[in-house]
Amino acid sequence: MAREITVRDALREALREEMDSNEAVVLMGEDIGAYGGSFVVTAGFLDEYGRKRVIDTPIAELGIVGSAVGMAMGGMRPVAELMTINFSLLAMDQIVNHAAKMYAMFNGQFTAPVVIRTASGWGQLAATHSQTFEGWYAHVPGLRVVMPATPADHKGFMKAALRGNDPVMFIEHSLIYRNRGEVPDDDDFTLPMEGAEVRREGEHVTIASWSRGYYLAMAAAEELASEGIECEVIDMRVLRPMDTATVAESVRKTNRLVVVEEGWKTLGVGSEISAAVQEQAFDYLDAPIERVGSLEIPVPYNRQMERAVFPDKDTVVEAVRTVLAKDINTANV
Amino acid sequence: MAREITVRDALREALREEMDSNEAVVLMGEDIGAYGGSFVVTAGFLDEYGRKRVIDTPIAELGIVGSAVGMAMGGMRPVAELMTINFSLLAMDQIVNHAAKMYAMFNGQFTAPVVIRTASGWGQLAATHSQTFEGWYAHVPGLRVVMPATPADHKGFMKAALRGNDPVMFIEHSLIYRNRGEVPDDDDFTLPMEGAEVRREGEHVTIASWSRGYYLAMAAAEELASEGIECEVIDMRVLRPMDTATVAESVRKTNRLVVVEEGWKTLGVGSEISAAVQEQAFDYLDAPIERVGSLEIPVPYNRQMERAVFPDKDTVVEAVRTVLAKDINTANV
Amino acid sequence: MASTKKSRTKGFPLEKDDLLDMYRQMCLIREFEEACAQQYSMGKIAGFLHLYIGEEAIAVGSIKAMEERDHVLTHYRDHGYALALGLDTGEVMAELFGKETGVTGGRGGSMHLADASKNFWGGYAIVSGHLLLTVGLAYASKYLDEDRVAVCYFGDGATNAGAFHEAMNMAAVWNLPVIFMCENNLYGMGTAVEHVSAVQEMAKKALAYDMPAMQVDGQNVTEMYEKTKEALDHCRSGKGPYFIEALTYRFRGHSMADPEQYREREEIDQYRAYDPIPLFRDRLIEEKVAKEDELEKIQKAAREEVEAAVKFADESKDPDLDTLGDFVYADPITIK
Amino acid sequence: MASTKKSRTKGFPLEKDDLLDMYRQMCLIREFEEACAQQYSMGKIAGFLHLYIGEEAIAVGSIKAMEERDHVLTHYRDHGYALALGLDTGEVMAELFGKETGVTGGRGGSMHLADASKNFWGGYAIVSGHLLLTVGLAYASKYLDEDRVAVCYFGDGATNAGAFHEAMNMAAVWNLPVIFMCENNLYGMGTAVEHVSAVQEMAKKALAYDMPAMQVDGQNVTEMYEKTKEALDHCRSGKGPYFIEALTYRFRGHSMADPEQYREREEIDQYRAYDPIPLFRDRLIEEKVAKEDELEKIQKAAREEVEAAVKFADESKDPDLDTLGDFVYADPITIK
Ligand SMILES: Cc1ncc(C[n+]2csc(CCOP(=O)(O)OP(=O)(O)O)c2C)c(N)n1
Ligand SMILES: Cc1ncc(C[n+]2csc(CCOP(=O)(O)OP(=O)(O)O)c2C)c(N)n1
Ligand SMILES: [Mg+2]
Ligand SMILES: [Mg+2]
Repeated sequence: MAREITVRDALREALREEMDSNEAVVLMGEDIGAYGGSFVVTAGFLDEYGRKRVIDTPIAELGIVGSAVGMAMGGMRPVAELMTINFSLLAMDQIVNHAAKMYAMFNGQFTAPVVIRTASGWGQLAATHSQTFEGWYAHVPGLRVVMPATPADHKGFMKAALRGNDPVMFIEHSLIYRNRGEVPDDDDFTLPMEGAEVRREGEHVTIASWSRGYYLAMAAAEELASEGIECEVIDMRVLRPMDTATVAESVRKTNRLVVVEEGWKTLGVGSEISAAVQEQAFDYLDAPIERVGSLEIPVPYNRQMERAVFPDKDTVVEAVRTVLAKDINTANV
Repeated sequence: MAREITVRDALREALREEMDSNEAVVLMGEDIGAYGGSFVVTAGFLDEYGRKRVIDTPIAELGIVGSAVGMAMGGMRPVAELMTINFSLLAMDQIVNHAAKMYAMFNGQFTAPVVIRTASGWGQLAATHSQTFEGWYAHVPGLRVVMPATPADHKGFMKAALRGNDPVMFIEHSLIYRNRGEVPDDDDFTLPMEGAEVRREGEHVTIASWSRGYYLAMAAAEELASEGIECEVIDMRVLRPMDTATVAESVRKTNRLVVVEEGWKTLGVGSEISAAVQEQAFDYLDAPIERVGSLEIPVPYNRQMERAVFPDKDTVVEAVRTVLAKDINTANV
Repeated sequence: MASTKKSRTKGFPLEKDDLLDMYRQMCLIREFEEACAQQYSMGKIAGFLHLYIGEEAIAVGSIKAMEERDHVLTHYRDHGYALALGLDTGEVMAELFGKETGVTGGRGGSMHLADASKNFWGGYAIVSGHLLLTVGLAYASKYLDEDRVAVCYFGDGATNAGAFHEAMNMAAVWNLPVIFMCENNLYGMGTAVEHVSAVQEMAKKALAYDMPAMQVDGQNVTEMYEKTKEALDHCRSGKGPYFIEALTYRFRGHSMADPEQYREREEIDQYRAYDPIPLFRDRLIEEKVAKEDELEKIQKAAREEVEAAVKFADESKDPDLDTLGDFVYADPITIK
Repeated sequence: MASTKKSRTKGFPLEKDDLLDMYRQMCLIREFEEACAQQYSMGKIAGFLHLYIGEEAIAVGSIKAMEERDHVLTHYRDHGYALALGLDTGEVMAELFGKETGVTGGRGGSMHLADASKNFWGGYAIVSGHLLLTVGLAYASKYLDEDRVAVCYFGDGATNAGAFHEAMNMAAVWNLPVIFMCENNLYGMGTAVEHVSAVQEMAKKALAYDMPAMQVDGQNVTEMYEKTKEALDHCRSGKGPYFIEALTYRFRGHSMADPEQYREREEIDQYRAYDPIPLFRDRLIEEKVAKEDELEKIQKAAREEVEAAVKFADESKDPDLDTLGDFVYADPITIK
């Protein structure tokens, strides 16, 4: 059995179920309690679970993650929320130099199974509140990095993260909390935190993306389908370990690849997917891999300007046309 | 006229000359004064310039960069030193959300010409002291990122950075401070902070690297030359703005590319070079672009283990052989 | 900045002109913020919008005490300082509308107002990050011998961040002319001070730095003026930084997105009794500085100024998309 | 941990057994550190090596006061705590040699000793980062009702970092059983406290958190014991965190790489007069707890133990390179 619910509800269910089944799970972060969470994910939790398990923290991102890592070492299962990924920069040292190092540096004596929830996103929030850094976390051995798109993945990964033994960067997106999808009716529904998913099959071009980018890719694919261009859409879902093999396999069929991300292209996640796919499927590529990303500028507040910065469905459609151009010229499609 | 000096002396000269010619230049950082700098770059400066211009700061990386940005806004020319790039994670917010945003976010009203000196490197220093993150900074619009190899570049870029108007991440490498090279005898010697350099010409394969990796590439090229394999070696020098066009141009000649870096390959600088070059020179590539980097694990203390983690000349030679394998099989070289 | 002759008007530390100017500024800010709320609900303003309603006396009183050359930096709740510093009301509103005529050309929006010509170094949205910039500006002031005090405004919530501590320590060690102006409005977003701060009096945090500190009634504009003046004198005389805790309350939600479920109606009403504007008006009348109708005229003029500002903002153009790439680098980039 | 019967020996707060055990530990640490310096110069130990010479009484006295279940975390200058906690001397030396038999299998080296079985949560090399881990462990202790105090050691220099402030505040707000043990040795690397800290008494920093604090003579091992005991009792009784400033001095350079140009020979000599080991020895003799030869025997045994440790380390194997990929992830990864 399954129900259609939103990404937000999927998260709420996952957190609630794990809190109910495991006393060691606690939530901590700025304004997650009395305020209800800046994206309303944890609304009502404080009343339900009390101050000991739903901890409104000081504005101290480094402290939030650092103390959460300590709690995890001490046998708890903290979910540390950083309001947005922009603020995660303040916690970078604890994420990279502490959480990610804990297991290996001490020769396997300690684990730090902390789940760090944070949100990417934008919406006229200007330069310091519109960034996304998933690629930075995906660079770091020792971390697991998920950035799901569907409600099922949000739920399945969150529950898996809370039952696993590694530190997890769990990156949400403020603009997809209301997106809906089917989620299995099972209190023990978890998903292994690895592997990309082919969500739509197609033969002409592969589009790889994740999080909100996945929805852009699907919308573009829909539009292109009406012209007879069939896109294979891959949801990357997990950025570390990153499953580029699934993309390469798809490219062996479609011979073309477009990667869609919301961040800056230079040294974005797309650069890795591109580099890895040309390594694995070099002989199958009929056109250069195309990367779609945002303009490389600090994001301005003005609405029109902001819209011009971020990719949308049309940008993706255009990129697909670009990688197909060669064949279109020679009338293969 | 030119003299052969070390990287360290090139830096010392650059700092001294700019301090002498511009009262606004000050140095600040942990142990740069009384201690003489953790890599002895600023030894003697405190005696020479006094406490007002050579500031031993508290251990507060965020504070060091943040106050340096403020000083720069206020008309000074601070050189903020972060002992190693590992600690720069603590300053990430000020670098990314403040320094890099200052000019655009306020519509060009303020500039933040701060020079942030830091050092990459390793040497049995274990997991938290052996990392390198130049790729993260190179991702950020608004920052200039240099990571020079030669003494001349160290000097020329440092002087240019101190005369320019943008925030600059100036990334050194602890293992090349003693490397020697020619530096022009000119108090006004500066270099534009952009553009990769072809340092060695060759026709069979291109190797792109920077900082210490450049020296590995040159050593590998030397060894391979004795077998008749001629490598074109490119020193990237500046990682933002990144000059991938020069690499692509070289690849149009050699048809093969190896990128060498010391950090983790996944989402390292090499991923960008690879992605960009296949975009620009797709039709010229005769083999997949090969990336050389370190093992993706927290770096262990043990010497043999550490050696196994980082690339060396042999790893580079091997990578060159890999990209040439096709042709070697068909006896083209 | 107060007018040059510093004689006192009855029980007040300032001349009538200055007193009425402060009243005008407070009314202007209040009207401005009310208009913002309205324009936001009409979709003309977007993103995060943090109103200063209830806290006006702090910006107005303290800025009146400063010299023009002094530096001002603040957090995202920054309309009040902008107006008190004399930025053009229309241009501030235009910024909120994201227009080309806005004080930061539509790039910054509500959280990032600034005006270099007024030494207003801007509003910042990373809680407590700007405290460090302030320290740097003060270092420059001292180093360049400019006799400028750098004043930064921030909230109670900001005092729990590491950056606060690093800034306080550095300012003290380097003996810099900084005023740390903490607006204690009892909440950081929806989180009450008591749940996140080890001490309930923010001024106590200065003890760790041997930094002089005081609590001031942030609803009393003339007290804000006087106490800030004291702190400024301290800084200017080379005695180093000063910490001021201004006790206040925010009458509205944290931002327009705030569902306000973390505090009781009753509590809000209780603090609304300390609305700084009627408090000041009553004192001005009582002490016979001005008559009711004089004050009403000021208030009406403020409303008209804001109406004109909205009109100006509305009629202004969006920035040219061709300028998108401007101001990323100050020096040219020639490659690619 | 002290032996269970807690009667006092003359002027001392402990039994003879415990006193002599503390003396033994101090000698052991001193011998160990001297041997490290030697082995480093022979190239057997590499990377950063920070010696604890001169500060032995702090680790020994305070750890003697703890219970086995209490948590210990420390910075990179961590050999002393490891030995005081009873880690095997040979295995600690082997770690410094990077050997497979080392306490962290050759992966951590000098800065990252640890032993889960002794609740020694390790040495950390990011100045002040482990203070936050300590807060988290203390939260867990309280949450899980374990009656464990979490003790973290750090330097004067660490108190200037933002993480220190965030940790102090959180520990106080959450009323956690944490002892913040600050070893004030007057320098952070080559930088004197006076140039980088607004206050010269680290204990003052606790004022900002209403946290009880005291200064203790860090050269006096029994005072360290007694005062730590007091603080532990405070924490255990649910009264929240405690801050201890242990006054000490490091007799050697910051690390083996230190050129030591920032302090005068004279100053060093002056502090060497307060060498905690002879100070304690003299008291033990004076108070007739032990005779000189008894103490000499202890000292000699310590030297032999260290010699054996070096031999053990030397003869141990390097870790198997096949294990390089171990411990990166605790759960399996199946792709690629
Ligand atoms: C580093 C950082 N963390 C979190 C936020 C989100 N945030 C914005 S305002 C705010 C509350 C700040 O409270 P306070 O400092 O008391 O200022 P007030 O809004 O009450 O004036 C928070 C948590 C942020 N902008 N920056
Ligand atoms: C975040 C960070 N910054 C800088 C360093 C380099 N560093 C290592 S130890 C040290 C001095 C620490 O001094 P203190 O806290 O007084 O401890 P002590 O060594 O004197 O015991 C510094 C600056 C570091 N390891 N981590
Ligand atoms: Mg507040
Ligand atoms: Mg010290």
